[in-house]
Amino acid sequence: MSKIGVFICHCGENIAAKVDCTRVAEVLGDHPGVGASVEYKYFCSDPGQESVKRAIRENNLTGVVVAACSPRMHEATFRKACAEAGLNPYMCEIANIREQCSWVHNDGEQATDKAIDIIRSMVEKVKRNNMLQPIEVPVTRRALVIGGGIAGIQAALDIANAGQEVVLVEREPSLGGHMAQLSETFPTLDCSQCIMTPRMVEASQHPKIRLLTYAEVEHVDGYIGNFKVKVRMKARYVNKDTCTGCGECITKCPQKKLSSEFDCGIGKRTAIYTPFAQAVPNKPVIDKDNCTYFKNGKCKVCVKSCPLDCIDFEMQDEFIDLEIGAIVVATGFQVQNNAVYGEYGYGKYADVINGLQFERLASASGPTSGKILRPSDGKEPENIVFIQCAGSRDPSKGVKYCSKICCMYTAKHAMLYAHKVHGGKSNIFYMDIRAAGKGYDEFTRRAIEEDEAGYVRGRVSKVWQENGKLMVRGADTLLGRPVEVAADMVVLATAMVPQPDAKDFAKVVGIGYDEYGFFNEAHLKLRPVESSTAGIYLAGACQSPKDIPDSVAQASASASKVLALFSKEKLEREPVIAVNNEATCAGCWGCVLACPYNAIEKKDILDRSGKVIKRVASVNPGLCQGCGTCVTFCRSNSIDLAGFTEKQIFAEVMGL
Amino acid sequence: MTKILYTDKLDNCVERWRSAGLSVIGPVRNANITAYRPVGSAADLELSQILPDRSIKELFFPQTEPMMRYSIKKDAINTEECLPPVGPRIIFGARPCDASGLAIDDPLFGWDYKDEYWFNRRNETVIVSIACTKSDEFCMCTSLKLSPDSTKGSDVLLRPLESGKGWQVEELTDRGREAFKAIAELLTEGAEAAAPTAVVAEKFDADACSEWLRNPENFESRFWKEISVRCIGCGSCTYLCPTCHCFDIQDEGDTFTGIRRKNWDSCSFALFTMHTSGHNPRSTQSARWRQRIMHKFNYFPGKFSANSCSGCGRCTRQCPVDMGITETLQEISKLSQ
Amino acid sequence: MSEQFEPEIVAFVCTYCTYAGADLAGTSRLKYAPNVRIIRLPCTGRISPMFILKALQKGADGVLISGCHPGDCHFTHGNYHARRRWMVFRALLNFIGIPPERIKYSWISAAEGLKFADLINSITEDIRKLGPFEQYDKLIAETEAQASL
Amino acid sequence: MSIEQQYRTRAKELLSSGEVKMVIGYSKGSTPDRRRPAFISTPEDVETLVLDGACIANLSGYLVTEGLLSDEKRVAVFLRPEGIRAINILAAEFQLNAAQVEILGFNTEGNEPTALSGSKVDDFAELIGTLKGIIPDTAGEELYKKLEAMSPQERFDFWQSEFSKCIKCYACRQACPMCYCRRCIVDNNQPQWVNTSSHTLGNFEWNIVRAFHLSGRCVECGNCDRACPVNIPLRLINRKMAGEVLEAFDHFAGSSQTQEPVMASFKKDDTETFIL
Repeated sequence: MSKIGVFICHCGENIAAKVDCTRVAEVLGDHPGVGASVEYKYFCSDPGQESVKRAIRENNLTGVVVAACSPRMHEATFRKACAEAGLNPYMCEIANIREQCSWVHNDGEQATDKAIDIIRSMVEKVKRNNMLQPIEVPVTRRALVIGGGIAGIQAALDIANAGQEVVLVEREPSLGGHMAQLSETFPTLDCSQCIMTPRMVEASQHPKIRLLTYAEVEHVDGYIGNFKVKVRMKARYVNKDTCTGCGECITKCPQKKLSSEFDCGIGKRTAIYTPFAQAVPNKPVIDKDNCTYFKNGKCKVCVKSCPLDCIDFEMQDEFIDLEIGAIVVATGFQVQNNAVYGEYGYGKYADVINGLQFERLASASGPTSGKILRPSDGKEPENIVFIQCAGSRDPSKGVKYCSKICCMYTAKHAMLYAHKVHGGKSNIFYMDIRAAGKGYDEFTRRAIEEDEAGYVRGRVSKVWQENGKLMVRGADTLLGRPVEVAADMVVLATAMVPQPDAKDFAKVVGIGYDEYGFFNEAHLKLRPVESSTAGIYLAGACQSPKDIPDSVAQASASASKVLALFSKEKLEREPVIAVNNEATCAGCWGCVLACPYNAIEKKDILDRSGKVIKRVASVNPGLCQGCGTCVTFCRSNSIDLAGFTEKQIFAEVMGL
Repeated sequence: MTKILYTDKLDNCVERWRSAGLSVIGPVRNANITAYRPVGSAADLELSQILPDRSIKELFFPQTEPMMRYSIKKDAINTEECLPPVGPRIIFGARPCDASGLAIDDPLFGWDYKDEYWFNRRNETVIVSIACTKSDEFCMCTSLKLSPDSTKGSDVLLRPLESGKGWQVEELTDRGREAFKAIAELLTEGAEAAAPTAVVAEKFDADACSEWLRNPENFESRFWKEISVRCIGCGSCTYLCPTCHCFDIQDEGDTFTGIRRKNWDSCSFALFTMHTSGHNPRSTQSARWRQRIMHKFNYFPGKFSANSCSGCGRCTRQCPVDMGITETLQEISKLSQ
Repeated sequence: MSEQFEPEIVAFVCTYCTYAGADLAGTSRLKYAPNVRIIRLPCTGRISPMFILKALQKGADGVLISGCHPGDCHFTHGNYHARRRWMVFRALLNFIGIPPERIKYSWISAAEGLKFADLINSITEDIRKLGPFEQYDKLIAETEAQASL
Repeated sequence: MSIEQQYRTRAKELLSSGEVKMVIGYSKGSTPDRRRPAFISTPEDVETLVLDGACIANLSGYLVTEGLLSDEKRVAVFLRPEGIRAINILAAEFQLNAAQVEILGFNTEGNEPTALSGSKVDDFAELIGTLKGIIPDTAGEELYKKLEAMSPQERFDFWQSEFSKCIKCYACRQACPMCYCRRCIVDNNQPQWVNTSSHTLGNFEWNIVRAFHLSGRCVECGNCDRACPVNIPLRLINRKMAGEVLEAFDHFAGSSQTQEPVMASFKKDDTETFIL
């Protein structure tokens, strides 16, 4: 039998001035199942809380309703007080008679009637409250960072430097990601590799970081604190443990004319290769599809050249199973394929290139050793046209969003070009110059004012070749007239797009993604580094287009989320979670689809012989956030939400 | 010479009965369905249908009925008993199978204690049945040792005249005679011939069926599964049946007050025998169908010496999957030979 | 008319937006009609159509359902799911004859204390004009009556 | 060869070859115009199968009978287009594996049944596509239009009169292939969301909940309507809801076996004109 204590707070005059607390206490005192009904000036004060505790002990109360201010103010206070008096804290509820009653009504009698209704309804709820226990989830203190670009490296280092284990997985043969491809970086024009490669080395040598390159995450199971991850180690055909990275094999490889991915097709590589000279690990892999031996069964030049016998053509992919507590997804981006813009001639004219290719041209370690030379004939271009928003902000052919970095890197390209090719003339077609960021606007001003970048506001309609020149026709919308420029080279500021396999990958990991394939944050403003799946965090451009400082900042933020999770052996969570009644569940699994957190799994119920008797939904307490959308969906009324059960809400309505 | 009630006098009869303080009830068609309902005048009566879609039992055993009101106070629960409505009434135009159904259920409602909800109504109701001159393929009263002009359960039996202009009146009980006193002057003495009653062929041998059902060996027979494989477990047969009498008791209300109600229940429902533990002794639909047949033709007659079926055929007539007692008992008849 | 009809309205709201908005109306000391009783849920996704039916059974003359604006849901999608259910349930109630004017839906954020107060006032006024939900009241009265036959 | 004979032959082949363990079809009923569901497991019995204009019941609900498909064996079933759509929904809601269902598809225009070509549910995708937005059974259309034209108050009166007849036998639920729940919400008494008593209020609640749970799932086969022993025009409510989800969410129930349940999914730009 319930014995509910009702504590009616005057809140000084805040409540008592409008609500006749004495009448309320009397009426509630006569309510069935109420064991004590008292009023007091300030229940949140120390003596007030003490009186609640005393009343719980003296009357053996089974539940408590504090009629006072909003639960958003003092629910935690009074639940703690109840716990101190030996009552399960979840047996305490707040009836809000201040913000939603005394403060908003003029008529004292009406306010008193309303207060009585509010409290009665809450008493009826509390009668049906359950003694909930916080959920404890054990935490494996080992993080998985997926993606070895700057975001992944930063996250891995931050976590590792705090003393926690990290597994860093990169699918390319080397760490580095896109940042390793860049020449100089805005707005400081420091050399990208000069700042990147030390971080790569640091990550690879860190005692707390296990580096898995040329590896891909195959499967993720489990939940926060307890993920089970399967990683595919792709066959390198080179024994990584014995290889010293001497590079003999690379020098000898007869297959030399392969297009280098790292150089964006502008440079060449061999079939056994490292993507770039500073690769980490600096140990080659064999490109199976283009290796002469794999193709013809003959060659083995590399085998002969290797002094340490590291080449193994029989090598197979291997799988590693990992137990992981938290995951940072930092899988980065790709640049959009500009071939969709036929009118710009990308793919048709060798000297129409994209921004990333320009980076390789401008990079000291690039195929031209940092000289800006035309891909078609190796000549120095006297005039370059840069086209911004080649794909971004273009719902018809490209993407609707702004890629955020292009204004800045185009300004940088114009500057680098001016520094490297004296007298070179640049024209930049732009829609807007978006240079918000520390030192960014100053940077673009410098490009215009010191390096004489010629900004033309308008879109380009067509690029064609004429007399060895690339003719660029566009509009100057400020002057309101068409423009034609003869250029030696055209650089497209290509849109940043998600990795082509981003959506599939999101499904493997179990996180959400938007219409483009960028991964969804749990809340755009308040939880921007968490995915909607507990224990999985996002870093870098896989979430949305970002520059280096933003990627690094988000990576550090993710790392701090991981470290907060790892700060305790067990994760304690509010027990407001869904629970399914497997006996009545029909297994339609609509709840699985409706759950925003992938917290509901499909479960087989087996008999003793292991035969499936029926299939039901099962809520993972580690993932459920307690929204209750599943409960409302459930036609058979099988799923319920602790703390807001169907019985409780029914009683609240019936108690009105 | 017999008493005759002519149709054109019926309106006057209704008026007389009403002014004598009786509420008059009879088959009324409304919203695509015919059921026994109060009538204001003879024009409301729908007497041409073979039988009303809904049975007569709901006039004595409504589908939902308050038994008790309660209010919850701090230290006590106050209760107040609900009794059925009082006042004499006359049901005009019942079918003999419906009237028989009531007589079949009387011992059930009175064997251990008198169910006042049932008997208060029974004692205040005069039942005037009209013998059937029409039947359909679902009628099976004759297989239950009843007939289209059975008098069982009726206070007065009317036999339609050959001319269709009225009925021969046969007063069966004191209660019937009493009610017809009020309209005595509207009756005519005459010799007009009654129309022949409907011919309802015998469809099964109920005695043989009962015997087969009593044989314990047949309880687990494969027959039950085969005969009921298409049963979807709805309760329409039980709810339309004039003799099915199972009910459930439910409390409905809010925090402060509520009503305890008696509601129809059906052995066709999976939940009917479901235990709180989740175990269900009648876990299959075939077990539920077997229970229904066993109850009507074995257990009930064992206790009350009559089959719990008056042969109205509604179970089959309305079955969404074309099942029913007729087919089952026909098959059992075959098995028992 | 001697005394004006005071409608009873039950509101089901999510705790993150509308409940917080109602709190803000309070802290801003806005004044509004005292006819609404609020029931707090974690999310609009938790608000079942059954709640509406039970509120009507309890004699509510109107019901308000309110939560976060689209895109603002604390649980990311709860209100999108809710919106679909409301859309369908509203059409259903309308077809059954429960006037759509009696069941109101709104988005009220934690910052919209004023909108909350205004809405409660206008809903109260609307329902007052509609008068008691007599048709439903009759059904309720029938459940309390003795059996009619 | 008549379609009836064709399908008997096919049923015989399916059973003799062991391709299916059972054929669910129609056989003669207790009166000349009645057909009843038939469950044929031996090739000899296929001769009792009947296929004609009176075969209107949607038999798909029998497929989810507990245990029927759990042995992974296949079952053939006679289905009209609505029945085929029902299979899609049952598959989309994981109640059965559509690969286990061999469809003997037919349609009845007028009195003569016509064969539908195909045997797996996906074979009928094109056909189902052409049915989108078309009401399978227009019975009651006049009343439907009348109801649409009424004021809510008039509709309330109409349904009050209809629902007052309801005896809560749940034949509508039992006859519906979509009502496969192990425990219906009305059978949950903790809490008792739906009053089980069949007073008119309880009947309103039951019929509202039933229609809500079928929104976006009902294929308008008419099983409920035909099963109702007190002749409540249940299909009209379902038709209203089918029209609503089609219009609001472009959702035609049972279009494919991978169709997302409309009430468990959403679009960010779903209509919301009614939200203040």
